[in-house]
Amino acid sequence: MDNQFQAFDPRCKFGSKFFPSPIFTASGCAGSGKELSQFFDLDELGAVVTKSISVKPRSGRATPRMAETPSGMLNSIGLQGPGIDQFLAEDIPWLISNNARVIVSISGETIDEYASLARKLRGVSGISGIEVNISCPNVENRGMVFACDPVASKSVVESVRRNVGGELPIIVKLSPDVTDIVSIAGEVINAGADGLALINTLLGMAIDIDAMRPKLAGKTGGLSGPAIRPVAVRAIYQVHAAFRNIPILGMGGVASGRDALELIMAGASAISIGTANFGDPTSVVRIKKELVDLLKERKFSSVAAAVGVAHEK
Amino acid sequence: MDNQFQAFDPRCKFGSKFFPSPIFTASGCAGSGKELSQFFDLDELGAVVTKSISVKPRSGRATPRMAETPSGMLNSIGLQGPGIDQFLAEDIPWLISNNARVIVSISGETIDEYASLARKLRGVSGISGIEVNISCPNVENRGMVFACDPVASKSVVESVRRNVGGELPIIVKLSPDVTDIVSIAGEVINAGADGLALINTLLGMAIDIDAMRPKLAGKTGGLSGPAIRPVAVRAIYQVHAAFRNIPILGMGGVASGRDALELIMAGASAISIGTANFGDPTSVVRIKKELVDLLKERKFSSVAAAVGVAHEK
Amino acid sequence: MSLINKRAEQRNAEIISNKKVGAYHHMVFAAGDMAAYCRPGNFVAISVGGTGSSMILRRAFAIYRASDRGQYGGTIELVVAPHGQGSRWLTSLEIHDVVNIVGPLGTSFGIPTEPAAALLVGGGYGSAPLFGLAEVLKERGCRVDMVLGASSAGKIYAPLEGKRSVNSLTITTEDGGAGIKGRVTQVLPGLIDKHGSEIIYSCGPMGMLAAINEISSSLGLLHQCAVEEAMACGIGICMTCVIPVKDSSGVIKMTRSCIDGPVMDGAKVIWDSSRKVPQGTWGFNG
Amino acid sequence: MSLINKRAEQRNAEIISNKKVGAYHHMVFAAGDMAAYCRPGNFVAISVGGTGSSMILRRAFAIYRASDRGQYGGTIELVVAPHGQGSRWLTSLEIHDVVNIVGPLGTSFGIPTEPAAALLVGGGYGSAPLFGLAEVLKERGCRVDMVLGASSAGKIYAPLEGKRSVNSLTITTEDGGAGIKGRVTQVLPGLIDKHGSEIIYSCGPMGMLAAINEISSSLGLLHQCAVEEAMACGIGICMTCVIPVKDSSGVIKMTRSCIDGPVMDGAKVIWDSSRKVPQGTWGFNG
Ligand SMILES: Cc1cc2nc3c(=O)[nH]c(=O)nc-3n(C[C@H](O)[C@H](O)[C@H](O)COP(=O)(O)OP(=O)(O)OC[C@H]3O[C@@H](n4cnc5c(N)ncnc54)[C@H](O)[C@@H]3O)c2cc1C
Ligand SMILES: Cc1cc2nc3c(=O)[nH]c(=O)nc-3n(C[C@H](O)[C@H](O)[C@H](O)COP(=O)(O)OP(=O)(O)OC[C@H]3O[C@@H](n4cnc5c(N)ncnc54)[C@H](O)[C@@H]3O)c2cc1C
Ligand SMILES: Cc1cc2nc3c(=O)[nH]c(=O)nc-3n(C[C@H](O)[C@H](O)[C@H](O)COP(=O)(O)O)c2cc1C
Ligand SMILES: Cc1cc2nc3c(=O)[nH]c(=O)nc-3n(C[C@H](O)[C@H](O)[C@H](O)COP(=O)(O)O)c2cc1C
Ligand code: FES
Ligand code: FES
Repeated sequence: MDNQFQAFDPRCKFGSKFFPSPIFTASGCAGSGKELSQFFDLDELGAVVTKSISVKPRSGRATPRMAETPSGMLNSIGLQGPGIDQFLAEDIPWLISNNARVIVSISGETIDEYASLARKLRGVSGISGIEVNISCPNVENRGMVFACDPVASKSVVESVRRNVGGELPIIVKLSPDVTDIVSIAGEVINAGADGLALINTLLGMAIDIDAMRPKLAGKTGGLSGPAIRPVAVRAIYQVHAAFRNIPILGMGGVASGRDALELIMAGASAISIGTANFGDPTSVVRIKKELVDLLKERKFSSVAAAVGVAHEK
Repeated sequence: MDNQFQAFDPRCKFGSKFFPSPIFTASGCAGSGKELSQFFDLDELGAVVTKSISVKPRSGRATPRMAETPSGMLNSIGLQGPGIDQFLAEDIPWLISNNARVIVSISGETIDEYASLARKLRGVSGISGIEVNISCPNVENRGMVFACDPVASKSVVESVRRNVGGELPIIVKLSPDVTDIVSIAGEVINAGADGLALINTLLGMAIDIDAMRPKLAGKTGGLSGPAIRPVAVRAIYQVHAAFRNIPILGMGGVASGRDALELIMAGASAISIGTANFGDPTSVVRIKKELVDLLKERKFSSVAAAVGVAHEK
Repeated sequence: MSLINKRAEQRNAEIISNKKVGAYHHMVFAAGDMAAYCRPGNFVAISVGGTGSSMILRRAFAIYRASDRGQYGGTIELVVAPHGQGSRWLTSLEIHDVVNIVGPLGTSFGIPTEPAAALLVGGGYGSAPLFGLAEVLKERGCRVDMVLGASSAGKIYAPLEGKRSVNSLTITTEDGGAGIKGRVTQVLPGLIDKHGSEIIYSCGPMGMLAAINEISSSLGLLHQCAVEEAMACGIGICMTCVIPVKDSSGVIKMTRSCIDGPVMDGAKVIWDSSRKVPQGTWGFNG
Repeated sequence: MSLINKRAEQRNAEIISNKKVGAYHHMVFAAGDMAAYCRPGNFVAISVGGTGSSMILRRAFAIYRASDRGQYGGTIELVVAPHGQGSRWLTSLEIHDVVNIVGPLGTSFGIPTEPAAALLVGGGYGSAPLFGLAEVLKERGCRVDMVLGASSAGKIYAPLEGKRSVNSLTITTEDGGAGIKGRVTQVLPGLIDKHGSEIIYSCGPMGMLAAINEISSSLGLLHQCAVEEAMACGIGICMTCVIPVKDSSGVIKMTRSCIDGPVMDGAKVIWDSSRKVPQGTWGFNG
């Protein structure tokens, strides 16, 4: 290639932190990190975004928890996890000692829970950022999902910002299941978000026509995979058009370097890989390589140079 | 089959009107009816739902107008059509003389346009209903799509109801791109809708990574096809749970009898076939047969008996 | 209201032959009666990817040749470029594999009622429908000259048996790998002059057709072109494949290229209209 | 934190044989080194549908047999029921076709340290991993009795060579088409009694495993069962495949059946937990 003697800069930046690769794992799609580390070195990743962790242990939902759909899948895990204390005691040290950069995804049922998760993370050394998953039901407001309510979204982010201190980058993960994602993005940016993660799953459902009931025990589930990529591209494009300076961690159906580049050209600065890990445990390594090759073929000297280029024409 | 000597009732009902088959074509996905009539008899259908017709002729958007996506497609037609007068003069008489039952889909840019479309349809004999497409930008409110605004949605339906008179069933077609589809459904039901059509396309986008710009000339487009079926099932399930007595014309990625039955068990009384017509011009005939066979295998004596059964367990 | 090709039908067709020729695959399908109704310029729409595929739309292919009787009954021949996922799937099929096919679709090239000197211009796989056209023209006593252009030699599709029905064949390649270095439009004026061409038939990328149309219209020649716009259905029901075309009363309308095309009168097409609707188009208010 | 099977790797594997046997397909794959590390109870996860498929998740299959050297190097054998779209695609493949495979995955059956009388119970294709297990047990000097049940005779998978390593084989079918009419659980108490079985190994539908567990626990027998819960990843990263299991301190936890299973201690599993989380499960508040 023409670029063979020219250094290619694959980095991305959220808040004050640089990440050496633009390919991350998506929250809830990489286990504890340990499982994937048997297939490749976690250092390959820009960062591991952990499964969303709660204050207390959670059993998650009953099974069946998944259903395959055309070019996608539904999941209803229900945020199963050990709670923040055990997580900080076990998962985080393991990840750090294995050279993974770590972005901790947090989820709460009240503003206070987000605040207390942020406080717990404040002192933790070695982590590179927080992803705030606000696609959770707000028990204080009739179970309405935070991410669907601009006021609640803003309050969560303000409270995380206040409690985590000024250093750790805060990336807020939005739901596409809203009438106006740009206005929600605006609220959380005003509240102090350093970046946005787009998109979480779409609410969906599948019915077993033999058992004549929803396939998932939890009835509805989150739709992910290539099926939703056009929605992700649209959301990223709209939000990037409105807020050019806020870095976006793009995700939703990315399964190849071409897909990743599509989201980057729409406005994402880095990409999280979710569902693709399930079908191909080494997909992140492949996608990273494919992406860098595509960027070089197109004479980009960095990932950053390609961010949002689809807006220019 | 056990049912071989028992009559199977395939009918469905919207408002006061019965339709002899539960399989309709979806708006904008059957041309003028004439093109499909070369592959099968339009009388096979419950009804032809016409492309959404406007007051004035519309050129529609520039090309490219479509992009294939995983298990789906994006379209940005922009409601190309001849305007209501030519439509009533040419398309409708042809459909009626060919024994098609006709549901006219209407779209406007202002409440007044919907009202005037309804007035034009009032006296037209031979049509069986109106589908009100409210996924159109409201030019009087910063281009905000009617279907995303409960107040505007309600006003459109009230005005159509007032102007069309009491006879013709009004089916209101909702967009899934909203935070709370159940509340929008509630508004339009209060305003006088006899039925709901669920769902219209999801807003999506695809980017050409070689040309480095959106694939569609109109940038964003509507996502349809099997990819969106889980969203359709979820929307239908939620709305049917809230309003058991309002018939739903279900659509979104139905390509087989199994898919149709999934939507029916979620709560749809009849099914519109959209994108599947493009891949298979005789799909409606096949889907109808498959659906009836599946229902009979499951010992249902009518389509109506299966509507919403997934809610019972 | 336009009608789809009256003879269109949907059927399964077995692959009888699949041979790589340069950059393309020449593929033969046992298509039964469908073959009898194919006219030069018509196309077929084929399902790709097999059961469970994520590709839900058919792909359109111009008919290269059709013959209504032979060892396998009626056959249809296509020239397919392995381009993206759909065409690569198709070209990877083997003999005896079966595809679902809808056709023949669209308009065909108009044939002059009196013998005339015709110049046929093809770009890349756009040469495919021109050989069948050449045969028909030849039978009608026309002089037939042909120009084929492509980026490189491998992308010129010009089989021996096809060449038989043309009086002359000129080849251009952008890299000079075969024939004259350059584009078809560079050699066109000279050829028209030399052969006294009265009508131009063309098939190829839209940019090439537009450039040809400039030449034909400046010289006042007839120009029948087979356009190619992205098609979701191929049968006139989706409205994705439109291009702006003047109707008989001069009004520009967004016109379906699958039903009122692919063969159109070049003089009626509003060229260079990709990504914008021309001012003055019926119903345009932007 | 659990680890996936230490030997798991991802590779392409060529199909060497694909034969219909009753309701199933017996399929052999050239799997190289992977074969050497397979233990009875382990499974593999295979991509289905090919490029461009709408099926994005792997399908899990219990390993029927693995042998680490032979004409084709290491081979892995599976017994596949053509059920839905994915398994039908797989069983329709031909010799020389290549699939992508991850394995060996999951836990394997625990082998008694001292010779013991073992009763192996399989339902449908659940018999697959039991033959390899029988061989190992036999080598260790165990008495091995086997019961296989299915709805009908065609769904009993019991090849000749497999039967060699069992002391007795009992078959039950619900329609009485082969062996004893009824379900495996009806004959189980009698067989346990007759053969003096000390440990039960089982593989089959969850309902069957639950019913077997009732018998084993009422008799105080060990019960090692291979469970089957819908799996999206097979490698421990998605949390879809969980079932409630008591850990060493008696706490019920939603436990991944792909990593801490599929083989589990039947006594530790909370049965009949489909569609509900058992009261008292760690972190459950519903
Ligand atoms: C009337 C007509 C005749 C054609 N004749 C031939 C032929 O003889 N030989 C041949 O090799 N190809 C021909 N094509 C192109 C062919 O239909 C496919 O577009 C091409 O093979 C690429 O499809 P793909 O799945 O490989 O690529 P992809 O890029 O994966 O295609 C994705 C989708 O985009 C559509 N698409 C995007 N751009 C275009 C475009 N400019 N034109 C048409 N479709 C587009 C495709 O149809 C498909 O739905 C013709 C197209 C048309 C409309
Ligand atoms: C540990 C394990 C071992 C297995 N061993 C075998 C075997 O030896 N032979 C065999 O024929 N099959 C086996 N299966 C089942 C197999 O993985 C597939 O589920 C089955 O082939 C159906 O897939 P499909 O694509 O044909 O059907 P579909 O119904 O189209 O499958 C759709 C999706 O649902 C999943 N799914 C739904 N219900 C279940 C369930 N109860 N169990 C597992 N997955 C489910 C499928 O994996 C797939 O992702 C095993 C499953 C597991 C988990
Ligand atoms: C099984 C599964 C579990 C998930 N768990 C979480 C989670 O805990 N927190 C979160 O923010 N997102 C979660 N997600 C959403 C993903 O992080 C991602 O936003 C979404 O799946 C879209 O990306 P994809 O199409 O690449 O999977 C989960 C998705 C899946 C499929
Ligand atoms: C090409 C195309 C044109 C459409 N035009 C209209 C339209 O004019 N009015 C409307 O209400 N919906 C329109 N729709 C939406 C469909 O009627 C349907 O709601 C949607 O496509 C989901 O169904 P499907 O997945 O079966 O296509 C259109 C969809 C497509 C793909
Ligand atoms: S391709 Fe659908 S109308 Fe022409
Ligand atoms: S299948 Fe993914 S964790 Fe077990």
